[in-house]
Amino acid sequence: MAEALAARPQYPLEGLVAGSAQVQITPAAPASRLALRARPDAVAPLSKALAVKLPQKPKTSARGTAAKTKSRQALWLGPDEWLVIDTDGADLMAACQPATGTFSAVDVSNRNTAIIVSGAAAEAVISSGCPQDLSLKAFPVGACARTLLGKTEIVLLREEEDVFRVECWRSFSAYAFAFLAEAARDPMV
Amino acid sequence: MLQIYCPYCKEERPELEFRHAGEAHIARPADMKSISDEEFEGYFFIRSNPKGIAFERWRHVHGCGRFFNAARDTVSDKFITTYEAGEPKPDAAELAAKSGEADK
Amino acid sequence: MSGANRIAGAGRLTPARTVRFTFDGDIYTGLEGDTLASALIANGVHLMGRSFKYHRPRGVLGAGAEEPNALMGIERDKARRQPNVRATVQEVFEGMKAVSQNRWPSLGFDVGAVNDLFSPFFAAGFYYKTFMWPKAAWQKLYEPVIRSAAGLGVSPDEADTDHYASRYVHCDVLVIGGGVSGLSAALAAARTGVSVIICDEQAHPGGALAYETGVAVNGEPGFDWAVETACALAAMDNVRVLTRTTAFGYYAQNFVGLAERVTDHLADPGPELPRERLWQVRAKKVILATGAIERHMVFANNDRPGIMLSSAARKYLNHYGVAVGTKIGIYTANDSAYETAFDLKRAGASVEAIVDCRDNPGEGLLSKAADLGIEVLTDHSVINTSGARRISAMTVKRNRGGGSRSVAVDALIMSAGWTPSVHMFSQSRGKVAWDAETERFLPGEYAQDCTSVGACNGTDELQASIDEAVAAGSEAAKATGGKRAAKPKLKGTGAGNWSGGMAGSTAGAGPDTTVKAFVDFQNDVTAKDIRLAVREGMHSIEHVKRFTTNGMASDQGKTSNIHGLAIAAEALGRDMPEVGLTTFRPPYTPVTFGSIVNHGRGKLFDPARKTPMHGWEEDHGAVFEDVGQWKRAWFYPRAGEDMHAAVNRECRTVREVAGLFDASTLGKIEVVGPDAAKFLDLMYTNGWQKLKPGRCKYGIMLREDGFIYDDGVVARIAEDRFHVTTTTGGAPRVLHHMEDYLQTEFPELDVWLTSTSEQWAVVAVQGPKAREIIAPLVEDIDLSNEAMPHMSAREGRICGVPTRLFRVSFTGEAGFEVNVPADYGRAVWEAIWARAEPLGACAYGTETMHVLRAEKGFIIVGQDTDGTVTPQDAGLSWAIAKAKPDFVGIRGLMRPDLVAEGRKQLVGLKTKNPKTVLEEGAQIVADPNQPVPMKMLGHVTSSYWSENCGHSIAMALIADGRAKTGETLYVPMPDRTIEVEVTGTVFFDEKGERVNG
Amino acid sequence: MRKYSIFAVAREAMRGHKGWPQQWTSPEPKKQYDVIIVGAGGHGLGAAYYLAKQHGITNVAVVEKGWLGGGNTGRNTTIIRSNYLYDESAALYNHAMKMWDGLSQDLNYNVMYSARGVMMLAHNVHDVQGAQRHIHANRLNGVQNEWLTPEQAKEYCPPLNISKTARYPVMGAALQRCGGNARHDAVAWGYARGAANRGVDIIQNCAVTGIRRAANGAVEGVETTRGFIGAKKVGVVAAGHSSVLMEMAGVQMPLESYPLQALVSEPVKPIFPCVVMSNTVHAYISQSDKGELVIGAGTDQYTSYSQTGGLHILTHTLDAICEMFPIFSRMKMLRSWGGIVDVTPDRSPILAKTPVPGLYVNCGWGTGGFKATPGSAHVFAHTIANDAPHPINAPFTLERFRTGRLIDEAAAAAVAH
Repeated sequence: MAEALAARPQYPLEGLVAGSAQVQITPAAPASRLALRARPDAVAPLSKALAVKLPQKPKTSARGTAAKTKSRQALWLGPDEWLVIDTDGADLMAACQPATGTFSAVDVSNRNTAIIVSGAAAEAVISSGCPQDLSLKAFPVGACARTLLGKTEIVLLREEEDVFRVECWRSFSAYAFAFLAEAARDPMV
Repeated sequence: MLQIYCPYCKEERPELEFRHAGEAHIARPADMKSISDEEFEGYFFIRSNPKGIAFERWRHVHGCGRFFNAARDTVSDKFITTYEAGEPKPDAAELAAKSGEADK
Repeated sequence: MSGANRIAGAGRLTPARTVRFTFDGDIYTGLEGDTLASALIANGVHLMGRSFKYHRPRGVLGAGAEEPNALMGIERDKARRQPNVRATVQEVFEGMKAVSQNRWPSLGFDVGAVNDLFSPFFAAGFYYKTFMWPKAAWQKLYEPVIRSAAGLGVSPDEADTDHYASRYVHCDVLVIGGGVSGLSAALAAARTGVSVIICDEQAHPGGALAYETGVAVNGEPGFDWAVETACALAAMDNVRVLTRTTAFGYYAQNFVGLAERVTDHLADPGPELPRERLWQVRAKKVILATGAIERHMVFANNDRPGIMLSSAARKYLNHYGVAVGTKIGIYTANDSAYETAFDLKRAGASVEAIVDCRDNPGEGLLSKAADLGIEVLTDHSVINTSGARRISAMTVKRNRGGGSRSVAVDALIMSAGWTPSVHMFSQSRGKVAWDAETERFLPGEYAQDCTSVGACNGTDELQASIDEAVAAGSEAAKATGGKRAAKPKLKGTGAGNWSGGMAGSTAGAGPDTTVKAFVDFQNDVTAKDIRLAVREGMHSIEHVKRFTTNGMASDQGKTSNIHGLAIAAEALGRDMPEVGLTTFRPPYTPVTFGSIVNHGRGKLFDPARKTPMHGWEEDHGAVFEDVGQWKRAWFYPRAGEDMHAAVNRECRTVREVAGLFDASTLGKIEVVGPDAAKFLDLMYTNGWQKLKPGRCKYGIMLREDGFIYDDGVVARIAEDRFHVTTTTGGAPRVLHHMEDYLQTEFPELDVWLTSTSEQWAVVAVQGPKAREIIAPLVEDIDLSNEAMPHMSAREGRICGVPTRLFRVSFTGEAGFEVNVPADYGRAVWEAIWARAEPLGACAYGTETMHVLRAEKGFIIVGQDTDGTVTPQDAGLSWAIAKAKPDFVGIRGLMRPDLVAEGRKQLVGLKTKNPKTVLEEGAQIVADPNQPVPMKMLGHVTSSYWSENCGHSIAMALIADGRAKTGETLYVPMPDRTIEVEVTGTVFFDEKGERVNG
Repeated sequence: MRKYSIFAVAREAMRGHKGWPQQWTSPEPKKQYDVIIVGAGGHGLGAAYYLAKQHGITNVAVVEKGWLGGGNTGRNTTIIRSNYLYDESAALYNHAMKMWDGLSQDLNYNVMYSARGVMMLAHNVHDVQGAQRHIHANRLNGVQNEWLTPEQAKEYCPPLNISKTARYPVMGAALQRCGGNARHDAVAWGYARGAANRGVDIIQNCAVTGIRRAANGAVEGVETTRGFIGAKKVGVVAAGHSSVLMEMAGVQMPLESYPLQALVSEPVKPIFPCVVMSNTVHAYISQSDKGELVIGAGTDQYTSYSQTGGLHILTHTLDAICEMFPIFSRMKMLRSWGGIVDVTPDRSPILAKTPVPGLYVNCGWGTGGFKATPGSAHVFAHTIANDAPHPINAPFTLERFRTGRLIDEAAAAAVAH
């Protein structure tokens, strides 16, 4: 019965593309996500359970090292807060179940969605609406932060020199995508 | 747009990421139920609103999400210091001296 | 041929590269690189505009951003019409259409010029003294006349079709100004590897080097050096060179706004290029190299077309190759005008005389003039001019005694000296200081991390400017982490002398009180106006400014402020610094709204938040309403239905069968941690410790002052996990409010808050057949009344996906709220709909939701409460846990006025005529026949036609309302008075049996 | 006092305007006055004027730190309206509204009160409910206010975008026809001239540095940068700086001071016939007699005495303007500036006696004090003269923050201009 009933998911931004010769703006593939909050006593157990070391330094992220957690990244968002993203869609709630200590794990896989901005003009395009310093010096590869894009909050992760992951809440994603597309009209880098 | 040093993110970030959250170091009375009307007025409505160094709360709402405290000169809008919530209130006179030096 | 006044061999433009444009319909030819002003002068056109008040004919005064006179409309098409464009800044392009402004019927013959004849009546501030009788005439007669005479250009009347771009950028060193000082500073900084931005408002770098043709840097002609240096800088990875880019605002902590004009000079920019680009720069160091602005001489009729600044005439000649006249008069208090005279003479113009109001011009100038055969009249003044639409003669007189003589000229070049451009410095909140020796304001005390170099710093000498700039550039680089690098070696030679000058009116400006010696050209402020202001008691320079409007025109007093101050100081018998300077306010030059707004227009004005089911709702004909940023389905009209009919049908269907409602926009907060219940105890009036996992409860949240802040159903998912719901509009502020208390008042509690508003899509299924509809889709959950009674919550699966299923009701019917991960929202909705539709259920919108909850007396926070309502007022005393020692709002509730008798209380109202539906917001009185102002008892908060009750229903906040139950009150409307009876708030199913199914 | 009239102007025109007397003088402060008003803005000068004119108290000094009319009076966007929700507010602002009509004649100074109408837009159901509530309450309070459909709103203000596809479509508007604008400088100057000519000393460039109190706590006068000036009654009318001044008398205030910015565009020919405000899209706009679009919105978020503010606030203001009036996207911002507004917790003013005998305070007008100027000045003068409030300002006490008897216009509107 469950099979017959299985509902088909519908992702925000499905099928959209935008950009120019200098920048590509595409929706990211679905991923599982965890909003993780923890007291210090739980950081090590959670790192172990998730097989990704929860970063302690502001504006940094870490990637899983094990073969099956390479798809997993933990983003420092605050002194006791991380966003864990698994692009393979692993069950992160289950993964952190065994961890000891005081913490809060909340599944936000569907709350967020992501846009990938890549290409030579990626930084310039995001800088049209993000007031942070995104130069490589200030925002190197692996850097991440909750910040703003125009009138919406985002979590920004620099995955490569010219590749950014823009995480936002799903109902803001149409705005964020349109904003980036509009910014990409400006051919200047 | 101000540039604000977040004591949790440990760097300066643009004001747009922050929300001002009123005067700092006004502790919520522990025994709220038993305070007088005057005390409640003092706690909830009266504000020092100084022209000069103000102690105030900010939240890095579009950043790390933390509330923290700041000492800022309300005449120049310059931040003298920011510090984590729960830390003791710095001495205003010392800060004023410090900010005077910084200007030189 | 690009104009009769174009001089072969002069200037830097290429004769072959012509462009055709029109001015007031006439076709002209200019050269690529021309400004509109240079192209028109080349064609012998000097009359370019009319002044604000007297409609006097005006030509160009300057050659740059300081221009007060030559303002025009530029029109690409109807939607892209730009008023008040400075002809001295606007570059010509092929096919450009320029039109003059503030004249009727034509620029040459302007009826408004009659004002000039009546100017004695229109002295400064005259309007404060008259137009008061009869009283009504101000608005009906005088004001409309004044308004239509005022204003300059014509606003566009179609939406702008251009777009605008934006960039935030951070740099180590921002250099404002691309003249010799700015370039030198940028070069010094750039070599160390720090990030540098240099901007200049002009189309080309070089600043004054564009006309100071005698200058050489390292032996190379100055302008060539500037262009090469700018190119070299632009080629460096760490440098950004921005031309046509005005630094317009200097804000706190070295935050500087730059406006770049991207396409205004292009004939066919194409749709992709933004018209302008806003740069918001955060710089560690700012170097101000903003130069100086030349002042005009203040004397009688100093405003005729053909009278202009010396530096402007020189730029027209040396950069654009245009002679501003053939018979030139010079009137100066400054040495630099001599160079203009010499250049013009060498170019073949006849220089009739140099009139110098000083005794002793700078060294060597007199002999040089003699060599060129130019007559110099020292200690002389120009006391008047003549000429209708262009100057034809100047009247010259020795300063002390002697007669006057008239000299025929077709251009008069003037210079009263140079005003250091301290605008940006002053905007940075630095304090200017008066330099008594050179009689000018210079940067004094700095407020931000910036340095001024060159002319804006009062450094007149070329090499000194360069040295100062190089030092500043190196210093700034060092302070921002630059590597060691050799300082550029720059040797400047051949500069003319810029010293000397005067501020205020000259002999030719009065003391006569009828002479029009203009101080502020655009606003028609004359020396006598300023004296009048002082005479009338305006002793503060700010009063003088406001009374005369001096310096308040679109040029913001770039040429007039110092003169105005000097004249006021003289009239007051005080020194200039004592009288003080008016504040420099941003922007430096006017900035397009579109540029400031950039992307935030049209669909990017504000995010439109849509739920996962939005597409389905659209497909099914929903009409949407805006609730905060959300688009919510309001009602679903079927063919032929209006809102009323649709809502009636939806209301009936839900109670008779069932309905589906998209509740996804409700705020949701996951409260997790061992102290979760303890924390909720503090945040809500209710008690939470005893709520069992799997159960729900309605919670009320107060502010500390005791007034209702928000409400919602809270489900306990586990011992340490609650699923809190908030109102749609309240979601962000409720989370902020809770975070505030958690982080700063109760940080010891082990609990965290996570917004899950968008994690869950919520399908509310309400009505007698709700269970029947969803039952076959649900796994692992027993939906029976016994297993899952009203106000319970279960986790399980629906349609194969995980769900948090709540048995809750905001309609009074038995119902469920199905929470599913948002990606599955639409699919689950469709699956439920597929079951519901055949059973006769409907989809319903927010309006029906409002009616159904009102039938049950459930409140909507923000509609039935407004920030002044306590739980007791709203009839929700039961929700306050009496035994709790503390919760937010506990003390506020105890304040005298909150426990006083006679507070407004929420009650129900029934109209005597059941068909009458009250207006929401209507006021209620006890005596409808009392005179105005009436004593109002309260107002209608919610009011609907209730199809299910068969009569109208309403809720109202009424003073002492519950005690008035059964009484008749009145709602006075403009056309009638409606009788109402005070009732309880529950209109339907008073016993509340239906929720149990 | 030399009477202003068309005839006087004509006469002066013939002789080069040489005969105009000073509108006000700049006297040295005397040792003692009956009343000292601290702050020479519209409210303070007006209070002095009414003390002299209506209460016969002419031994009055108005002490001003800078130049008269240079604070919020000279920095605001001059919107006048009285369609407030609560009875107390409606009475106060409508008192002012009645005085605006005829103020030019009373002062013999053209303050250019122009009843061109203030239209407040509704963009959603909640706005409509709020507007209707105001309109009904206003009607029964004798205050003008009427509902317009989007089409009627467009007719009243042709540049308005009423497209249904706008992000926040206009669902209607509340119009107060007697609302409008006046010339801010003229209000200050007219009151200054009227007061000065009735014997009031206006002392500019004189900052109050202390408020001296006798042993019994009562006010004795003010310390200033020009020495001590005595008076048994002192009225503090120093918008923005009220907390600072009241602190000098040991009174702590429920106030916070915020920067409020405004801007004007370059002048253009008449295009905008009225005042339009929107709380939801968040901006307001009118066109001055000079032709400038006069635009403003909310305050910066932090407290400040700097009289400056951030560019991002102007960005939000202008994007709201371009949303409501897309035709203005090519207009240019000519000048922007900031004022300091002191804001009370309930967004209603304090116009009252204080715990200190002889000390009176008029403050807390937030972003909307200009419109109340004549009414506020009038009842404040009454309060000082009688040592008791006028019935109209009786509810606007300091004590209401203790009792909870607030006049919460903040709850009724997001921005109370």
